[in-house]
Amino acid sequence: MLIEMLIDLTLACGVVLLSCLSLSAQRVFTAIVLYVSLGLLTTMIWARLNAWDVAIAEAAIGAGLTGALLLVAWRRLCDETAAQPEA
Amino acid sequence: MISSLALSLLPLTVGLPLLAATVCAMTSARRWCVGTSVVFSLLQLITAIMLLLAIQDIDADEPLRYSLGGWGAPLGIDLVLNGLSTIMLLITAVLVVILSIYSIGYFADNAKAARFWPLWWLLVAGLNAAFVAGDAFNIYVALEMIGLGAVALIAIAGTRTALMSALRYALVGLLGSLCYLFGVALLYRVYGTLDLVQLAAATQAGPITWASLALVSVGLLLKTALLPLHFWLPPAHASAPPPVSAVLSALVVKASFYLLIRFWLEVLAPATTDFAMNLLGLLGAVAILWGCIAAFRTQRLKLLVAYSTVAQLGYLFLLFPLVAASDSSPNLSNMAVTAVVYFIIAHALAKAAMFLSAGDIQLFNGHDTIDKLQGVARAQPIAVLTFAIAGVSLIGLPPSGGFIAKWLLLNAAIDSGHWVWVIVMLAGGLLAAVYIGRVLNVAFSQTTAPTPTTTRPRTSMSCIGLSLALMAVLLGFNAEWILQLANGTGESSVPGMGALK
Amino acid sequence: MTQDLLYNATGIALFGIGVFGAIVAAHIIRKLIALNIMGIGVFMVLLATARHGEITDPVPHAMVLTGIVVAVAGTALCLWLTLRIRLLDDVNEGDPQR
Amino acid sequence: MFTKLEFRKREANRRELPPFAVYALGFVVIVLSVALMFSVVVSGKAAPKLAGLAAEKLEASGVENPVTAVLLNFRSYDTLLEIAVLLIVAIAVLPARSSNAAGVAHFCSADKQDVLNPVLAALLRWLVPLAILVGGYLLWTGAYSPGGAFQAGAVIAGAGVALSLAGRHEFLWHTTAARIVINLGLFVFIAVALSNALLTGTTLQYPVDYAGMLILVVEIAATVSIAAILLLLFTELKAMVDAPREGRQ
Amino acid sequence: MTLNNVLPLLIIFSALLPGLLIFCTGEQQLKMRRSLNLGGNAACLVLIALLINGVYGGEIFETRLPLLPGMDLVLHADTLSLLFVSLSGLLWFLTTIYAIGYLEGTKNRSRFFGFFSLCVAATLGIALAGNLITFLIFYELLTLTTYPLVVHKGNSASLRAGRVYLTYTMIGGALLLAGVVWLKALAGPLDFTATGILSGMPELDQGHLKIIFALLIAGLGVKAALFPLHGWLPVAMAAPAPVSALLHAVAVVKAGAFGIIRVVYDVYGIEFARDLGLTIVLAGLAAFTIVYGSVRALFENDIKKRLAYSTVSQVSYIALGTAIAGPIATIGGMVHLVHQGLMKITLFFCAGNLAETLGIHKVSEMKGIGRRMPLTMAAFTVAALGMIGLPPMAGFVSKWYLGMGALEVEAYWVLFILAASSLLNALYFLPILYAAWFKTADQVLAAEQSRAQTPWMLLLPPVATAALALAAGMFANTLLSPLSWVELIAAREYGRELLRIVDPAHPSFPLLAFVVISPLLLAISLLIRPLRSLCTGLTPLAAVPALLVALFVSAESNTLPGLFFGSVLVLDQTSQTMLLLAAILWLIAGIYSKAYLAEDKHLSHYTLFFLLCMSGSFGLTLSQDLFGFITFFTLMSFAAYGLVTHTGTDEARQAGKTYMQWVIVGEVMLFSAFVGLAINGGNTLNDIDMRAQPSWASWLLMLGFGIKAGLLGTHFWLPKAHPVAPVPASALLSGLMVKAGLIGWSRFLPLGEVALADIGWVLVILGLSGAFLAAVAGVVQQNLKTLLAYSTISQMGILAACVGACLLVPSLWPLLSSALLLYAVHHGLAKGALFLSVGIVPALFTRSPARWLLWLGVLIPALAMAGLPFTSGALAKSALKNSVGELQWFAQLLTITAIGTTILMARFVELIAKTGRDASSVPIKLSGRLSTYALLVLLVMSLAYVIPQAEAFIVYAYSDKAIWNSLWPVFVGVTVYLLGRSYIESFNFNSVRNSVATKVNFDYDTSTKHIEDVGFRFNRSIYQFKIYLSRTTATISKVRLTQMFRFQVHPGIAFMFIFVCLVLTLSANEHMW
Repeated sequence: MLIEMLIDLTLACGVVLLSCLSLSAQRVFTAIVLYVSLGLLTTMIWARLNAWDVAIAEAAIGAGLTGALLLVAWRRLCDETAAQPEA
Repeated sequence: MISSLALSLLPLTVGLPLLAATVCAMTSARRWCVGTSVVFSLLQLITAIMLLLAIQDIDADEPLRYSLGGWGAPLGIDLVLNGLSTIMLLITAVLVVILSIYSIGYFADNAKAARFWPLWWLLVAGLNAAFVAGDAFNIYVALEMIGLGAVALIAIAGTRTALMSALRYALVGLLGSLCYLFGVALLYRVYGTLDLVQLAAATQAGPITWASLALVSVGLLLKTALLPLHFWLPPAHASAPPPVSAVLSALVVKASFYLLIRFWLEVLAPATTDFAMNLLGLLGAVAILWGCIAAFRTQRLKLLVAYSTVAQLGYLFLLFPLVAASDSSPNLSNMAVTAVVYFIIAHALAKAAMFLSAGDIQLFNGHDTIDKLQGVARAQPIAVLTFAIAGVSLIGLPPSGGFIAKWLLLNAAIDSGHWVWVIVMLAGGLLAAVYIGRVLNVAFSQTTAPTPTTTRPRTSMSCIGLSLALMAVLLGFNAEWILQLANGTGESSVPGMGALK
Repeated sequence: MTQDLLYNATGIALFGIGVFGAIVAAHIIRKLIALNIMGIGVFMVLLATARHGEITDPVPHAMVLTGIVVAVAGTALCLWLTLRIRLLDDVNEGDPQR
Repeated sequence: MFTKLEFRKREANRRELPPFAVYALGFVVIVLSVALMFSVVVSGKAAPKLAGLAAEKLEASGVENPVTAVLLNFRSYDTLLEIAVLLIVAIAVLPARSSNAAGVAHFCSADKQDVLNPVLAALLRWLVPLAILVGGYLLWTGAYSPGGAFQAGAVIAGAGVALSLAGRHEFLWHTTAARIVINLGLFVFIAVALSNALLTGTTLQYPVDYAGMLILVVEIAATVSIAAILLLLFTELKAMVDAPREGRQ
Repeated sequence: MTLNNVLPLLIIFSALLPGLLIFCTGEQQLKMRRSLNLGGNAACLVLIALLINGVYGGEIFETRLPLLPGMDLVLHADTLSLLFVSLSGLLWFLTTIYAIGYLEGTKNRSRFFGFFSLCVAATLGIALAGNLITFLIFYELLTLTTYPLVVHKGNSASLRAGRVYLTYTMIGGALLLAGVVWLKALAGPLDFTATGILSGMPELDQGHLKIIFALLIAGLGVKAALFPLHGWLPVAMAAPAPVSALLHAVAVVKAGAFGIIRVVYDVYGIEFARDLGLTIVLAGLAAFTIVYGSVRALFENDIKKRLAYSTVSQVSYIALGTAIAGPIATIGGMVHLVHQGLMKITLFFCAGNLAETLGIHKVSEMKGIGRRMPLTMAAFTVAALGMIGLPPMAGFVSKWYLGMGALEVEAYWVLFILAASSLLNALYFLPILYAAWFKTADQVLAAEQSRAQTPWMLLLPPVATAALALAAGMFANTLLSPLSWVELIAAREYGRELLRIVDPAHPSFPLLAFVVISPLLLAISLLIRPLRSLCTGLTPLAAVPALLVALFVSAESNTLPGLFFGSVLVLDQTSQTMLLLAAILWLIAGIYSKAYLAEDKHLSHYTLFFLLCMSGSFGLTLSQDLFGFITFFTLMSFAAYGLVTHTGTDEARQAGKTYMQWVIVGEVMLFSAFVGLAINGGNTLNDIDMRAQPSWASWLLMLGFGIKAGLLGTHFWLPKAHPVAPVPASALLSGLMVKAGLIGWSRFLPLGEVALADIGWVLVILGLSGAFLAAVAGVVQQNLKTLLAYSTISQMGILAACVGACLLVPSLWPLLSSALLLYAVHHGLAKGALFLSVGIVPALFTRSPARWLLWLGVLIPALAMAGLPFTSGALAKSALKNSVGELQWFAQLLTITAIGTTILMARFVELIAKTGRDASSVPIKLSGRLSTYALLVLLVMSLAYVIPQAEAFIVYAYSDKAIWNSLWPVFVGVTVYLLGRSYIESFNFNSVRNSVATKVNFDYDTSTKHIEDVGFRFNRSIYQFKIYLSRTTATISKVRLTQMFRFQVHPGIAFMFIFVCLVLTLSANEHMW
């Protein structure tokens, strides 16, 4: 029971921490990466909350696809090195 | 019997547009889209009319419910139909028919048409879904449909301003719907149901109800663009293609307002306080004045119309203090609700007409800078006439729907002894006259510049705008019929009101 | 019960952080991340609510699933709009040089 | 608010608001959050009425996984609208149909002859079928245990993403086939819903005997569409990113 | 759905549908548009006729469409609404014709006519509105539909006008809306009822009702252009002329005024409103607006702006009438709704014609315009005179009833307002008329001297409306005149029956009316070009009917109930004698004129005024009703202006101006006095209770007729005006027209019934002093005719003194009246002969032997004036002396006056001798004059003896005492003259002449500088006004303003005005005591 409590507490603190970090990150890329990690951590919480369906969906869509989309956009918006050669 | 049969058409209000959307999306050929849309818009109109007949036929105190999937609330989802929602459905159907016809002419381009029509129908589906929704979470999905659909439609214009304002609108919309969802989550947590009627029966004032009311309200207010939260509206409405602007101003913001009414006066009524209601009214009053001033100061015609929407939305919010003031008499609050319903209809028609005419003018002149529109009255008499007639309704001059609406509001305000609102309403009318007069003055002046060579919009399209404007005027003569509808079922539409105090 | 409260609190916190970020951050990607974090907060409250000891309420789960899909759709639309604006800007910036 | 959107690379985490406002906002958000937490703590929690109900009605739903039952039977209307939401975004993003591609029936082609990283190529050769298999499994198993259309669709879309990233395959979204695939989910869903209305008299009410099968049909169609739409979102964004700097239009 | 239920709706549709259809017609589909327009017009008029018929028969017409629960759209045809409906319908028809002509070949006509029809539809809706909400709806609709018309031209001025217009009306609309909603909340459905809705609800909070009233009136006042809210109206003049006509005459301002009527009567109920103390405020506001608008109009040079300010002023009459709160005032206010509409639309049509045909926009450009556009200016003149309130134009009727109404409720101050307004109106309209008719054109216009071509479509409407305005006043008493209709309304509003007592018309031939009308008929046929020379020739014959009647008809009475307020012409012994005198003088003067003016270029003008004047003279002699008397009095006074200024010299102009100023003042006084008389009875002398005459009215009568009679202190115009006219005209002026004053006194003062010692003393003192002083003044004159004019003053002084004596001792009247008549006949003939003798002076110095006969001819009237025994003068004087009874001192004084007269006559003869010698070289054909003169001299010798009044006195005249009494003054006089002759000569030539000359010069200078050039003056005054407003302090500008006034108003007039005011105030106080 206690362990479960601890796990829950850790996960909760981790999620809050990650979200803070993600939003305060200096670089956008870091923010995205942190957000993806946040998504994965959330997946664990969903699992802890007995929401397996949601966990799977979160992993695939919430963290995975959203992250991918953000990264793709980041390449155009912020990543000068990737864009330079084509110009 | 007939009515129950008609009632089984209720899911069609959402189903028909969705079907139309898929058909349009699949074919993507313009003529197919057009054909489908015409057929479906008419079908939808027929459905709405039949529902109207049905609800007039039934003399029930309870709103009509339709349990989707046969499960029934709270597990399943119910659709709810009352006088208010019937009116909203009807006005939507009417506007959709007219605007669809306009759009046939406007989106002659294949690529744009292929994108427009499915989105158009999805948006309509979202609107209808919101109007008949009886489930808090369902409302969330409907709101998302409306929000994202509107964003996508704005983006069709393709200009940078349009994309930019669409993006801002999308962000605001997401923020708003998340707030709303949070509120719903809290409600679900406390009351264990999502069904609005059951929620209404269960709610008690308390911190968590207040919190969820606040969250729900903030979310909906963001989408309704009440004054401090209106910043996204003018550019978005101004930069969209005309039929889209029309539907945005006429219906989309009204949908979230409609939901606000439902939450404040029905679902969470026990948690509302006079102070909060008056605050909403105050914001509405400021919105009226500020919107008018902003409309007057702006340089662009469509922006002017959009700011006018901000101002007109302000009137709607005067409902809340009026209801709050009518503690002892349900008659009075009924009057206020009726007035606002009327206002919604009148504004929907007038504003749609106005956007269409503004779009015409922009199309013809190649720009919509007001100061350079000298002599438009001569070049485009129909468009200017449309603008003027719609303006009449917006100012609230008789004979027009706007006048009746304002009349009813004033009546309610005076009856409840709220002089501040009376003054605000009158001042708002005057200010509206100022900005509309400004446009007309320019339009009637003589041209010095040569006539632009841009293509002239087809007269038939201009006439559609005119027909809308005329409908807004005719509304001023047919008031009783609509009011009976709003009033006769008004008590059932807002059942919480009787128990408000 | 404690788990419920814990995750409720966390959800609320995430929501608050998300709101703060969504309003304060200027960059569009950060804004979207913030919005998504808000979404996670809401979902957490819902899912925490769903847990009643042994029984699990499936309705919030379904709601969250729907929410996730809607969130990703919204995010994608925003990003698409952003990129189109960027493309237009690039064209406009490029023009004078050519 | 939301007026100074930033699109560029900017290392510093710029803010839309002046510092004072930021602090004030932070303070307000913290206060409100604490108040919210407090109110949550104070107020009780409703009895799990719906959980019981769902469990009770599970048998009649045609599936055994309660979440799927809720999604596709009890509250299938939400799901229907949700797919519509996806469709909105898809149509918004969908590239315009070019006239020369009108007759193309297939929307996935492997015509691009780019030389791939052999490792990636090999990975792809395994990964894609595996993903599809997993997707199929998730779809199937959704009726009994965690899983379902969304998850399956996401996984299959993931495969598509991989393919797209590998650069070998191109998805031709402007084709009619693509449009049909995208719309399939919603269309089938509505068709089933309306046919239900004819069968049972109530929209979205499955006949008890055929519920499982019909749900599966809907789920399959939905999976296809979801996968396609998610893939579409990704590839379209990627295509825009890859567009030459001077723009595509 | 019977016809009664849809008829009001149909009327509105008859204007609405054409409007909507016209929008659909193309710019080039002229015929289509015209037929739509006129078809709608015709349909509307037919429907209105149906409606009038029905309402008169008491049917109920009501269309009721549900609008909101408890709020219907009600169209209801009651008498009041019909008044406005028929006005709108009729004027719409005319304005449409006008507009079609006016806009020929311009752009955007479909739009214009479309909105035009909509505008009318809105006006009809306002008229027919059956409750306040319906009224509000159409009221706002009117605002909207007029806006495109105001900005129709699309230039910056009209855009500005549109903006201002919208600003004002929108604010007004908002206030009105607030008031209506509030009232609705308090009182329910607000259907108009004849006695007011609110009067039946005493439980309502009066404070609220007062605020609501203020809101409503403020909202309506914007359109009605009440004082602080009138700003839009002058600016809105930028619109095309038909729009100005429609806006100002009918639609917009009237809608406001009509609304005020509705609110006061049908919503609040007049008694209730009065009890709330609301009407007095409204009345004050209206009164201020009346004066304010007039003053502003005075300083406008732009014709249309002047008319606009005039509208501001005139529309407030309606509000005033409404607010005075008495049935009669109500009639005045409501009837002004129609009357002002007719008159003002005429003015605007004319202004439009001027602008359209000649490009004239400024008052200063109007010189000589009368010759270029006679019809237009004739219409303008009729309307302008009506605006001033001159009878028999429509404006008079309104003012008459307003004045009576005010007296009815004892609101005496209203009379001041009316008087002031009339004066101001005259001040700003008469210069226009003067410039148009009596001035020669500027070079620019003179270059194209031909008559201007104005299309018939532009001419017909103003002429028609002018005719209507005239007819509305002339035939005020007929069944379908606005006045009768309004009386019906008032009766219903007050819930009582106002039955007018009208004698049934005699089927007999209206002989007396024919006497009066025959000169008029001739004057009218004079206007027809081909008949002109013939008519000029026939002029003297116009007096023949009068002569025949005076000679051969005894005691005849004609009642014409349709004319005026029921015209009564009576031929009794008194009037027969006066008519005889008049007929003789006019006949002789007519023949004389033919000879005298044979070579005059402008003979036809002279003849025209001559005939008009003749008609007036006959009419006032015979009229026994107030309206008729004042009408003919006015006709005579105004027409005489044409005679006075006929020679066109500067001196004549100057004299004419002075004459006109006094005439106007006199008119105003008489108007007030007559109103005072009418309030105590009715319109005819039989009905009026003379004993109950208010004393202020007596004072005013004394003064007003005193002006005409040249009473001392009011005589200043006389020595100027009489000499400058052509000789026959002078003869008439001095011989006959001054007697109008006497007739007035004897007819309207309570002579023989009541002793009015104060007035009597004043008259006696002024009369006798006048008799002496004028003789003194006359003696020193160099000009023959001036001398005679002073003699007239002197003689009239005697008559005035006699009248005064009657007021002192009423018992004298029966005898004295005969004596007065005798004296009047004597003086008229003798003075006429003397004046005519001036025209034959050259003949006195020919070498023909007949010249001695001629000298005798000159001497006979002169001696008769002096009163030598056996002349008519002796008879008359002895008659006077014998009838004064116990007032011996009076008789003595009368005898002494003869000395003065003798001196004057002696001087006259000498002057003839002097001037004749100088002038004798000029050969003139004099035979025509001489024969006429001879005839007159014969009459002088004989007539006084044959009139019936003389019978009683002949006995006295030939007693020794009488002969002695008439002889010695002549001796004394001749002696004194011979003694003082050299002194008079030196006095003349050395000292006085210089000062007089300088004075004349000075007058002349100022006149050239400030008065001669009307346009320049106005230009300059505006310019200065603006400059001073902007650059200097308010005080300085005030000083400047008074300076300007000083030049415009003769000091004498100013003095008189103040005097009248004082008297009125005092009498009012007395009344209160």
